[in-house]
Amino acid sequence: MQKIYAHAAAALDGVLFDGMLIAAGGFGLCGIPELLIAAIKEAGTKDITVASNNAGVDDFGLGVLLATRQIRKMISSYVGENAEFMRQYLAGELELEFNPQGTLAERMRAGGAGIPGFYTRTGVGTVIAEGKEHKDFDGQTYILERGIVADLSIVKAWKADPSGNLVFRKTARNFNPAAATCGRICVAEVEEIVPLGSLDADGIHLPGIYVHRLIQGQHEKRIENRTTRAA
Amino acid sequence: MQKIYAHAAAALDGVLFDGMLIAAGGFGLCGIPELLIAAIKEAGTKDITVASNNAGVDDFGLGVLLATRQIRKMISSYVGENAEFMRQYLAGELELEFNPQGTLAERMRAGGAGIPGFYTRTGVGTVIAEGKEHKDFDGQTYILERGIVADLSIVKAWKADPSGNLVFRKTARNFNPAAATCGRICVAEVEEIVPLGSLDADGIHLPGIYVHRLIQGQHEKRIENRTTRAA
Amino acid sequence: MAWDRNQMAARAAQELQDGWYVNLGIGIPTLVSNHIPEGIEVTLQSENGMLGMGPFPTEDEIDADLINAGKQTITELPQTAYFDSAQSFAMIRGGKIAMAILGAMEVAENGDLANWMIPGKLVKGMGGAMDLVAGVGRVVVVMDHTSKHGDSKVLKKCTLPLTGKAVVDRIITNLGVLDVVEGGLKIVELAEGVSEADLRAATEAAIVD
Amino acid sequence: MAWDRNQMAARAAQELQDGWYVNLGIGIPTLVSNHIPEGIEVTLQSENGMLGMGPFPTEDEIDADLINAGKQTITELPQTAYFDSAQSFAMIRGGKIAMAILGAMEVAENGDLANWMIPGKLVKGMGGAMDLVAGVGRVVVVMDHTSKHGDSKVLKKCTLPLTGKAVVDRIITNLGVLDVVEGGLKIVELAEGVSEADLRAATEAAIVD
Repeated sequence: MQKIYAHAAAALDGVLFDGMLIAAGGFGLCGIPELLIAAIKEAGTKDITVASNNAGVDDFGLGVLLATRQIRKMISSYVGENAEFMRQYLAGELELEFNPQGTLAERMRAGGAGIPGFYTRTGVGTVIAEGKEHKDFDGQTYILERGIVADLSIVKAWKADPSGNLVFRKTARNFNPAAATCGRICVAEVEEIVPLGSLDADGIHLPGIYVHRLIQGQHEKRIENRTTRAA
Repeated sequence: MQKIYAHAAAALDGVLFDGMLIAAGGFGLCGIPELLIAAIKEAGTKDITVASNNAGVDDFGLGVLLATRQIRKMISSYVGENAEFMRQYLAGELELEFNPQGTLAERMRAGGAGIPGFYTRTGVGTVIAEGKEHKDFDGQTYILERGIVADLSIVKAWKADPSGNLVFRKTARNFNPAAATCGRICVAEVEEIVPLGSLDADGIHLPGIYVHRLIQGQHEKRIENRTTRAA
Repeated sequence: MAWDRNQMAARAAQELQDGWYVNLGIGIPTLVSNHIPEGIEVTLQSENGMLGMGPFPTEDEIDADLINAGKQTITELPQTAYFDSAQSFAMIRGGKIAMAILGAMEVAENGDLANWMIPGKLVKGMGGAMDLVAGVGRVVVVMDHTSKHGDSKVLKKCTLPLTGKAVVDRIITNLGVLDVVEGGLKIVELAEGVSEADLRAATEAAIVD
Repeated sequence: MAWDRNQMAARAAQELQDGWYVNLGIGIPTLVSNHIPEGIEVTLQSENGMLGMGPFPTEDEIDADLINAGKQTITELPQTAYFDSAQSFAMIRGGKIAMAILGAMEVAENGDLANWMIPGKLVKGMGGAMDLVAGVGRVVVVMDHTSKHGDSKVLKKCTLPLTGKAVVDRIITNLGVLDVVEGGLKIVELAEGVSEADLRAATEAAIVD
């Protein structure tokens, strides 16, 4: 079983289709699967629903798929960095389902863990709770949220071994592990594929069982909000 | 805030009471909080309910608290290694709530994650499902399982830093992280407390926020089923 | 008269207790970390997946893989631990974070909080705010008492979509400190040069003794 | 006549496909790993928290921190990854494990499986068996076709408490291989020296064509 593919287009061959649901890792522009996003743009897949915490910026990250109008709907917690997103949304050209950030992460984790629904206090008494089942446990009210199972997960890690074991780096981990688990197929892009046996078995963040296809490539890793202190 | 205590008895001071619910890490005799169990025996706390995958063996692990009759009830998935357990249970002296292993792990994880209930297919159509809410999602039937919140968690890790960050070793990780998260108070025992900054920040298995008290000590680490091949 | 942004942040920093794990929101709450009292050690959580958030980096230290929830570049500390977002919000929802200090657009006398959306105008999203107010031990709001037009933002009832219902414990504004109690808000402290009459005049919410 | 334990395990090993992640139960299923066909690479999961389970250790390699779900000492492989039990069962429930090969006390013609309890006699617990049969892609049962007393263990209906309802896909016994299909069981293969009449005589469950 060979998991390593030559490039992003090869790794996505046969798994893209119009109207599909894609779960994407990343937070802001940190730890986003930029190579796979670019390849989806080239593939021209349409009417995509994307579950991702953010929507990129106008010319980077998921923003490039908004610019080409390939995304029909976003499931996100925060889209404030993206002017084109706002324009399409306010013009009624784009659907948007806001999820609280933790609810979105847990929905992905649940979908990957065979849990179709779970109860949370998050959003009770807000618009998020409208139309959702309410249930009391021990005198507290909770709402039912559903697990997300995606047709495809696209994630970005730091290192992988050929069996697909992934290691992330610092806060670039973010939504990537949960997103990876909830896809029927998961494609991962990494900065470096290292030989089998060179990762610490206790330090693997996502076991290879979750990763079906793997590419290595150069990443721009753009910084969204460069903030510094005096040296 | 000092998390490090001199020994197990000191670390348990003020957190034990009769009738309490304790979540314990470990699988079989692997990765069990043996020092804290010994200290609970010394403290003489009674009528304890313990949520733990297994119940130790007659003279080691949780078995020592069964021998002293300090445990009133076990929430476990497998107790086959413990003759005294069987005797007390069949004599009606001990309550037993069987949970499927994955349901037990997820109940602990949920309790620690603010999730009072989740749905699972595990156990549908079996005695485990009796009396539990059934719900259909996408044509499949699931049952509602409850999160566990314990009065105290006792866990065993390999290394800790003074802030309580924990690292586990190989399959001794098992139930320890989930058990640690579900306690209102969590006390951890480790083989070695290392200086702050000497653990890899990307390699920490359980962040210190979950760990309130910490001890270092010598562990017997008894092997239950020594199985070898010819060299 | 009244507190400026830094004074509000300094007052909010007095809420911190030694050993606490705390989440600071964007804006004035971020400034709180500059005012942590001597002898108080707190660990800052960044909800994208980090405990032990350090200061902003020097130019040399900038790392694209190390940002906070406001997408700003930051640094790590010796006690830092990284984890994924599901774990991050597991600890938030699970009540492991002692306190969140957050900004607000409106707050109501029953503790309702609105800080994420202005219908038809501002459609950015709630990010982690709804999870934080639902999950953490204590919610402290830091905000200007009135809008630029002089309208009270401390209301009988929020007019904007809620972030959480009955979730706020304490309100720190440029005019003073109020607690959410049975029946309304209770004045805890007045800012320098602010009279109780000033604060009452700027407050739509019921004030109780 | 009929297969012995090792032949049953060898037959079960024919179920494996290249690249699969597989969970092997205690007993005969454990022997399956000795018969994995040439050119087929499978990764074994141990549900206590490991993917990539290696062989038993030599005396020198024994490590108290490294055991399988049967509490036996084992070894790791170059591709091994460790994780906690919640994650382990997340991948089991989530359908990431292609196949589980398990022992059984009884199996019924509708795929019901009983392998964890004999009321009043054996009160050990289900361990991870209920999660496995509910979650994995394919469930193969390996068992003796009849009890020591000659009673069929392949039944119209299980008499023991169930591990899972309608969960078994294929049954491999000392007498042959049967699939659970609409209306009953279908004979896939007969063990060496076993006639169809032998197998039918030893089977209480309905056999369909």
